[in-house]
Amino acid sequence: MATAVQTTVETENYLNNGYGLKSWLLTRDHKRIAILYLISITAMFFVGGFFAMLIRLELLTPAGDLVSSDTYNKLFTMHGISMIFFFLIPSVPAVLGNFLIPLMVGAKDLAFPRINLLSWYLYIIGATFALVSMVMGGVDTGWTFYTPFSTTYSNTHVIGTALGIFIAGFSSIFTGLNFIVTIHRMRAPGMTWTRLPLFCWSNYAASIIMVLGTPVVAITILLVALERLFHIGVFNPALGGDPLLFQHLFWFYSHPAVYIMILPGMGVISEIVTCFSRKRVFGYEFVALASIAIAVLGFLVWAHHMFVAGISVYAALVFSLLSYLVAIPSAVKIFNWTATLYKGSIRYDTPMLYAFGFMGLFTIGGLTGVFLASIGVDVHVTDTYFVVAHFHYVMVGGMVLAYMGGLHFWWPKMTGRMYPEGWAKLSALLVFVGFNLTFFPQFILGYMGMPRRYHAYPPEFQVLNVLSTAGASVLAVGYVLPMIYFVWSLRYGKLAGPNPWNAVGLEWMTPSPPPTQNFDETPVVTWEAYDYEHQPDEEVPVGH
Amino acid sequence: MVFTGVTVFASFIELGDWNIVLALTIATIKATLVVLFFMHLYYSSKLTKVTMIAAIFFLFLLLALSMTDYLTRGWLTNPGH
Amino acid sequence: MWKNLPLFPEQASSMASQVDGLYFLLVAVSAFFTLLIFALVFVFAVKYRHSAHPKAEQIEGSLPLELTWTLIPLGISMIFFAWGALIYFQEARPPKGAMEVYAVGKQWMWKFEHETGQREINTLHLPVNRDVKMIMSSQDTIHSFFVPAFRIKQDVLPGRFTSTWFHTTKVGTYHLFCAEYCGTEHSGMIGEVVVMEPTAYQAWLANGGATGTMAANGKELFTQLGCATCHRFDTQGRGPNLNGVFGKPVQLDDGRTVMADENYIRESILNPQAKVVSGFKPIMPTFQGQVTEESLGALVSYVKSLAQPQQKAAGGTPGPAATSESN
Amino acid sequence: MDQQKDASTFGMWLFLVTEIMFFGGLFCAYLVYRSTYYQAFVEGSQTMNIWLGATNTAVLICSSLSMALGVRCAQIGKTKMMVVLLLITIVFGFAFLGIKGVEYHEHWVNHQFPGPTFQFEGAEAAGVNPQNIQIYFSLYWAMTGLHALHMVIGIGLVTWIVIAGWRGAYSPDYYSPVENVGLYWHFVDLVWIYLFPLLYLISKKHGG
Repeated sequence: MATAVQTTVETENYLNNGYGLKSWLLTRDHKRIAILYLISITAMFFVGGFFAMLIRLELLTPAGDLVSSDTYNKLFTMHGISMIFFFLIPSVPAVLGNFLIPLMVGAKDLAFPRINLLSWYLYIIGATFALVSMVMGGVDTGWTFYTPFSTTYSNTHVIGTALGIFIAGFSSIFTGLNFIVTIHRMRAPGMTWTRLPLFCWSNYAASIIMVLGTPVVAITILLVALERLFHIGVFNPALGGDPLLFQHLFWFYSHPAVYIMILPGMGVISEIVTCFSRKRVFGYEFVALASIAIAVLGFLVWAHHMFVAGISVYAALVFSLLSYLVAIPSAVKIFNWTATLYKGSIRYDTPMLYAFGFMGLFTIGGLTGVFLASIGVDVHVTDTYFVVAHFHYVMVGGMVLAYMGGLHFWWPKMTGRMYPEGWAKLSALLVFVGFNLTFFPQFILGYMGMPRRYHAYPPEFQVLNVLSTAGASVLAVGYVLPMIYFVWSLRYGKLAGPNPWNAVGLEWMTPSPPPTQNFDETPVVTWEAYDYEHQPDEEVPVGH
Repeated sequence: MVFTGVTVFASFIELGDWNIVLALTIATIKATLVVLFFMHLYYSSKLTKVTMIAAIFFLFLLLALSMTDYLTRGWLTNPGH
Repeated sequence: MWKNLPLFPEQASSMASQVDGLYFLLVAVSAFFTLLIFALVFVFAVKYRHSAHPKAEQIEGSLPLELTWTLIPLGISMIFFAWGALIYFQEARPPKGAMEVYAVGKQWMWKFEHETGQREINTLHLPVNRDVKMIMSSQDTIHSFFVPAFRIKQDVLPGRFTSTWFHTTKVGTYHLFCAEYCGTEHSGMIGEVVVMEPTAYQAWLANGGATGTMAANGKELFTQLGCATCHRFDTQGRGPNLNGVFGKPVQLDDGRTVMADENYIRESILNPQAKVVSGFKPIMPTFQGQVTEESLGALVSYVKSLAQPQQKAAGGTPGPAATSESN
Repeated sequence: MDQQKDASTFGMWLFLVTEIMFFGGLFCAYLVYRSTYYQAFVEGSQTMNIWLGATNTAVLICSSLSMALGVRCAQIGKTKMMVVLLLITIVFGFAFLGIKGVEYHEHWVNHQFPGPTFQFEGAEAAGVNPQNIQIYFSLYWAMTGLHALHMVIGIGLVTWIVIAGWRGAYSPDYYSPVENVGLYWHFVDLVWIYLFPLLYLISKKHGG
């Protein structure tokens, strides 16, 4: 088999096609841009994670003793900003979506390769603004920038950070725009909408939100900056403005934004579950349409963040009712994935372990969301650790697990190498255990009434906080491990071959790593999505 | 395209006595003409039309759902007194 | 028993048991579905593992099943909606005759003032078995009044009043938190609510060092600020007669009708031209910057006292403060 | 090629959707405050020069007309004619900005710029809180300012098309940049079509 190894390595692919810095920084290849994103968002993830670690350490003891309250406020603000705007929102779309959507639809590249590169540069400029603001002293408004605190009372670098988010917002708009046009216009012959992989469907849905929602938050953030600079009064009650208007405009984007984060993750899970059950997904149409339903309904529920903020009782009732509706399509997805397992032929490779974890944790995250939609209970638990736990169950238990699963699943495709399976399984286990230990106690804390963003807290909450911090350290190990073995695998990993999982899909029908042009000739699709029935079932040995 | 000239002219005539509804109606007529003919939406694919309708729909959602709050705030006040 | 590790908050208001009831139902239903999914995933994953079940059977999907798991969750969630909405609606409508406490939030403390004039900071004394209505505003940024034991929370906004109410049911001392992030010492903006037996409460009031009821203070301000020159009670002044106005609908000069509630009184003091009463000219100057949040509370309390039933009986004569004092 | 052209025009439409929502946030703020502080908005709008605003509306619609004709010329290959028409569009664009500049100058001189220096004579007499008029002006400056910024960008883009067109870059087979810039220009026109009645024509108190 030595010759096979030789040819795989020698074949020209997107990675060995030019080594200079310029060949990366000026590339228009969606795969290289995906790698650029992978590196940059990983950096931001560890920045955000570092802040999280300090927060958990501070909360070990009831007194605010490790850092000052000012520092603590900056820590949770910068944790939120780095994680949400610079990690979660770009994570699956900008890395996996960028890499895979053209491959999955059978195209040479995205519709607008230059705009794709521009997106990455905008992201970097935005991140630089945010990071420079952090280094210069940080910002303490919370990631939500509520007025009039952010416009009048905070003495920190609000404008620099706001500008960073504004710019990164355009990065996300352009990514969404690129995906929509690509999925509409660049599909290979035969790749009909009903044959489209669910990963594309869910990214398409997320892109709709990016295009429709992001500009609203961009203008809102701009108004906050103007308010700080010129005291224009639009959000300042002292000047006749209404602070709730800010909250409306902010959540008009920022609620749907959680679907930007979770939808692509759901797409990843659909791919993994079908592949490792060797089955067509149960109820393809329902899973696909559920994505679109989530994207549309997601725009109708934003004021459930504002039930105690002083909005009209009647508006609150309307938004509560609508909030339940958006829970239904998510439930439909969970049920369909579970049904996909039924009578499958299930393997326990690492991506599948992450998918199992996702299904469990997302179920908890989703159901606790129902608590928050129910106004009577929401009044008690909003702005407490209950919300913090719910959000992390969806975002970390859901989204980050999906992202990790996807990264393991497509790592062989992206790099041509396998990661070490044993270590990967260990890290999946650590993440699952550590995550639950960190965030489950927070549900109880929240119902007990511990408010979020508290630097010091009453002593009776300590035991649960200590548990949470202990869990966070396990979680941290779970995150650092993949960092090490992924880098290790780049050099020492077994060669993967084009299709190590024996999976169905156009992305597996081209060599790993794929050539710059993706396919030697435009593929013609003649089979239905997830056609595992006709996929030969023999084991494909890895590293032959 | 001739229509546009007429509507501009109309908006001048109306200067003396208008109200916001009339002004916005004229604006909407003008806008519709511009979108349909200057921007060739009338001759465009169904996809483009759907895109445009979606944009207007979501803008409507933003405005309408925000207003549900502002317009109903006064409805429930201190029935206890 | 769980002295150092309490896992459930105390119930100290009539609302608490209702919220907890809904909460337990939510927990039960959630636990059921979570365990269902966990169990199914586990059973399928073991039973159909590759070594035991090497060949997957292709199943396309099933419309009846899809409808089942769309409609059943939808139905269940509508129950949650209705119940949650009922509780919320109750929380939004304070009952008649509730005692009123005015609260002002500022970075980073809570200031309370009882109708009888006692003021306190960060501690709120209340009698047990009473309906209490909080009328709150903020001097700077947004705060949130949160008493976990009462299961109520309400953001406190600058520029207007927000209110909430609860019925105390249990003597004790409970946490009071600020739940909306408000700056550096957000986590220091805490306090306690002390619920006492009525007799103890009366004793506390007697030692409270009050300098006249809020309404009386309001009346004094009313004269000091010159309000009384236009808002007369004997003859028709340049401003409307405020007797019996509070809590009634008011006809405005543009044809609209508004309810004369706390926020309307507040707006009329700070932004008088916004809603002018029908038949009057927009001549009242703004008092923005001249009255503090506390003074506003006192003025509102005074205007309110002018609409107490006993005042109506007394006819249009001024002097409500005297009656309030006797309360 | 056809797929490419189709894709880029569709991309442009999606970008316009984004722009609509971008202005949408401001329109939402406008709607909320207009309904809250109607009287102040009436007072604020009294200071607007309707004739300048109306002229500007006409100027923009004319520029859109020449833009549309220019795109048509590009479509049928009359590149020279296209360049001329687009130059006319640019002239109209500058005319718009010039008139807007005159208005801005007037507001600036009259202290009608939000901030500590804001003043509004006659607010007390009209019985309106000057702060609320300031909100009107904040929105006025934000909305027209953002619109003017779009105009500046638009003029830049049209200039780029003119230069490329002069060099013969476009043909009936390849003119999608012209079409897309045209779409953008019309969109900016559209925004103004709504800004004009909303900001200038609030109440009939003007009396002609």
